[in-house]
Amino acid sequence: MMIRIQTDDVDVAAMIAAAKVPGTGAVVVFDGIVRDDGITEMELEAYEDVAVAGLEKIAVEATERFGLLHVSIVHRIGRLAIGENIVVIVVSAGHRHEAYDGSRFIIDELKHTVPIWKKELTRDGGRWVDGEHGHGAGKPQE
Amino acid sequence: MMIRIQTDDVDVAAMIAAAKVPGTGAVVVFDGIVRDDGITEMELEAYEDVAVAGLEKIAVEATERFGLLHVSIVHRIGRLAIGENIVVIVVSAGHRHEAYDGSRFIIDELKHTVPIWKKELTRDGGRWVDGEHGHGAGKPQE
Amino acid sequence: MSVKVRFFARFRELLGTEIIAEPANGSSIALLVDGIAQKNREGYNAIFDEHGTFREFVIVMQNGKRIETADAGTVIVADGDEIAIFPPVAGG
Amino acid sequence: MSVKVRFFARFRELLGTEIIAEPANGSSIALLVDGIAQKNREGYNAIFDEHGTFREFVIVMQNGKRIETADAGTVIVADGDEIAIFPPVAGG
Repeated sequence: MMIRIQTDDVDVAAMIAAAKVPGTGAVVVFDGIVRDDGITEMELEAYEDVAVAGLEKIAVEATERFGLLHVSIVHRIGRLAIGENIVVIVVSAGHRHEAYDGSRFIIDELKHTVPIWKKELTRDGGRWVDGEHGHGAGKPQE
Repeated sequence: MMIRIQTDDVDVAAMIAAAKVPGTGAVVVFDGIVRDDGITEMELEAYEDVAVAGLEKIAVEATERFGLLHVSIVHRIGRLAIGENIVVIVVSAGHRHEAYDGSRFIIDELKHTVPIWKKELTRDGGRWVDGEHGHGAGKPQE
Repeated sequence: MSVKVRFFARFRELLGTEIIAEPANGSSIALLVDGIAQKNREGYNAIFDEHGTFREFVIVMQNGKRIETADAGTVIVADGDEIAIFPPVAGG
Repeated sequence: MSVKVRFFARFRELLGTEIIAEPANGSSIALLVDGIAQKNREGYNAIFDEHGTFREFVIVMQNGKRIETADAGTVIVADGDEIAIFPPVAGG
């Protein structure tokens, strides 16, 4: 298991290589990208210690629920240009269904529970991105 | 769109880079791996022209159904060692749900319809892998 | 006329990779394949049942297009055709 | 006693990244944060409603552990605590 929050870019090929542990039949990679929504850049910040602990908890839960063999998650912070990697999640499993389900569980949980925020920078300034639950839905999830 | 059947290994990083077309917010990679099921190697063969045409048809259908922005599929043939890539599918979309659903649609269709076969080589000889539909279920799917 | 018959996977191991046949005019796919498969009992039995009809799981293609095995006795081959016979697919 | 208060995202822009406060013994989280947020009306209004209670979506943590906003008025801060106040998360 490898969990990181970092400003540097992500070496996806190295993450895939690390995921090929004995028993692996399927690797699924999710790569979240800065989308060109009329913005100039994106700025990300995290409550780092809590975010890393949250990602570790999600990785452990996904491993148990879906029988994953390996999980690595790298989430970036700082200023990112359009097309850059925001988050890369690599999971491996014996079979594809577990790998897809585990990967999807991780990104869904990440978006709803891990203290990371995105600000879309535009020529006129910027706007903080609402979470998927939106304002008014910030109830604890556990 | 890039569809290939080849003996050479796959450059997943290059496939991901090519998937980051304008509008991309999510890239999903499926990497099918030779699993260590007590085998020494795996041997793959394809009815190549028909398999490539089949993959192209699946890629077009996935693009239309899930609004994908880019699809590339590389399936290997020949002898592969444990841990080697069998098939790599890279898709991009504006949002993650489309990317996951499109990726999964492609591998499911591939396994059920594209004329490729796998033989697990063991110390005692080898055995052809049954398709997911198994013998007795080879009805046309269209 | 000349027709190419291709076998794949287990069928290829038993019957050969690619056979060039010269069937009589009006031959059906089933008749053509039956004649070729006769050369190897195990290969024949892998493809045809005890009534000499295609086993349910066998896949038949004519020029890359799927033919229902139930129709293989009535679909006629033409000069230059490529007929493919294979077991259920298992890629990915 | 000394307590660290951290704001993130929009709240950070309005109220500062990291504030070291020295609250009186027995201070609640709500009282502590209220006092700090008073320095900027826009920041205050982002976090508290017109009754001076935490807005529903605001997330409060004490030493990395989530505290229900409804309980923030009764949970007492201790020396060395790290209190974090932030809007709904939006990573990934």
